[in-house]
Amino acid sequence: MTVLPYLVAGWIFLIGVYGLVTSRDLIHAVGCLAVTQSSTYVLLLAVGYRNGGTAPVFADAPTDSRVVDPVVQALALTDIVVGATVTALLLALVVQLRKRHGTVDPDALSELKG
Amino acid sequence: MTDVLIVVALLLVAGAATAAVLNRDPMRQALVLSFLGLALALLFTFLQAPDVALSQLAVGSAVTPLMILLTVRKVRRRPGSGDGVDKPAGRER
Amino acid sequence: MSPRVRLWVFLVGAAGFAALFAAACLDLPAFGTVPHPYGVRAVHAALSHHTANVIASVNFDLRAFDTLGEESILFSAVIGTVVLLRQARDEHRKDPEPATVHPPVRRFALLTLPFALLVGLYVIAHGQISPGGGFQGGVVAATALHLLYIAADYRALERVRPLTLYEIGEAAGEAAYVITGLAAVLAGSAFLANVLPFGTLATLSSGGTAMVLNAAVGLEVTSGIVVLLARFLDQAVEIEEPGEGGGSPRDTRDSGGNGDDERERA
Amino acid sequence: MSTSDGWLAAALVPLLALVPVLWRIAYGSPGDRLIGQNLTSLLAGLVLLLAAQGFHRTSYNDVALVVSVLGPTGTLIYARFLDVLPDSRLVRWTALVGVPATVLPLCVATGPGRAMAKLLLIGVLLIAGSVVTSGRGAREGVTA
Repeated sequence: MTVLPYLVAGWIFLIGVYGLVTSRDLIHAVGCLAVTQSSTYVLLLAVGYRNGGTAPVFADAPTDSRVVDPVVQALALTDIVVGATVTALLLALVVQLRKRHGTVDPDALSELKG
Repeated sequence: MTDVLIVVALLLVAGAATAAVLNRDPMRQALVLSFLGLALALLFTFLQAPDVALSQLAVGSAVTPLMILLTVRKVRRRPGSGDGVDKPAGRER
Repeated sequence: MSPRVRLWVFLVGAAGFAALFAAACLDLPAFGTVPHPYGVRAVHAALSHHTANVIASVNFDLRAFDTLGEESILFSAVIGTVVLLRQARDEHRKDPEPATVHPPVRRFALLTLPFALLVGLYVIAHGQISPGGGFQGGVVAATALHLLYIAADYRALERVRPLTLYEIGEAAGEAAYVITGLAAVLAGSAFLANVLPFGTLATLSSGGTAMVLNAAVGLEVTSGIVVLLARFLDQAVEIEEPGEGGGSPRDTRDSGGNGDDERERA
Repeated sequence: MSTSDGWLAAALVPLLALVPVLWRIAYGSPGDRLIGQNLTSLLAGLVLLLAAQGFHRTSYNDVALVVSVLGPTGTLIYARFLDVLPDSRLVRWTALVGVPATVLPLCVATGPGRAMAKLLLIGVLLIAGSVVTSGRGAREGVTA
């Protein structure tokens, strides 16, 4: 339990990169990138967790309760939404590539370049 | 008890991530990604981060898969062209 | 690089990463044991500004300048997508065929739509009190709007979704954020400093400028995601490339589900 | 803050039920995958409700509220794209039995008030969403 969350984050990162490397379809590759991204959220939140801590939201908790780290949560929170728009940008690029070159296979695309 | 929940959620997330990568057809991948989004949201709730869970829920389980589905539909509309589609339709049963 | 070589390069890199990462993990403090000095200070700072949700306080008060950067990434990513997905000169629009929707589904969607929008607004508005805020609520509200796509169909969605308005909304959100920051300068403080009265902890009007910035982000994210989804829907449903034959897009679909579907109907 | 292990142990049940659902989503037919998606949001909603009670934080219920709204929306949108919306007795019965079995004890534990109203609302939304998206005959409407 003491290192499992960190190792799971590492595994998600590796499997995501594996998908990116072996992908034959750019849309699939963008999906793999989304998976890779999620590994950072798991790692950040795992680092910020404290045993017996609760969320640093004091609307329904006393202000002296033991809380988990809010800074890493704020980092992960904004990145998730911003990451989604970046995913959209990548998918838009895929649509354009498909229009110009008629394929979404990265290997076929690099052959086109020569 | 919280630890047990966290461990189960971690394993669920790891499994979902693996399945999302190994499903090579983006149409199928989109649904696995949506599952991954929900699993991550559960994990984040157990890690006492409901804010992040909300964010992940909205983005991971709805917006990203939806955009992938729309891109797939756009890209595959032209009939008879070679896409990077490597799973024939009949393989699923 | 051939796929084989690439895979080998990956395997070597992955093995190296795995070894170093595992070594680093074993050296990290055990999961959930160490208090974080910055986290403790952030909690104190948030409480001194009467913001119950410390995460919102970190985002919109302590690190407001950082969030401006994040927001700008979001803004430019949306603009980039809009530019990439605009209708080119050689493409033409065609009306999608109206779909018939099963009455229970339509009734459910029409009943849920206002409620889902309300949930989105609630999540935005309660950002500084309970879990939520502009980033999350914005996405919920934008997704809720697309319930209409199921409830009626795409043309109904287009009618109630004046896209220009959302494009303006997105820019207005970004502008409001910067203006709030500049207003603090005019008030004699630093850029994006929290100059408004802090209010009472855990009420709707607490948190000072955090509340205003939260609303600005909510506006921008809602509009941004609506614009994004609209562009993708346009491309997928309406815009045709010159090489594409006529007919409904559903006929030329080549999805993984097609074969099975035919069999199920047979 | 202290936690109630009983509620958290109860949350483990729907959480573990998600494991076979993942299998179905990853390797099932299109119809199976949609049923899986539907079940996922339903079970996740139940886990979140039970966990919120277990952690003694009513504000966590907001996450469950968003699941109950976005879950059926997601299912219906996917149904539109995959052109299947299968009739599923499994989803219907999980909703009709599982949701009351979760929400009613939670209501008893919370006592009357705003929190209870919210719980009931989430329960109603979860049931309505699941019944509509798994209903008999819904399929024809979507594929037309």
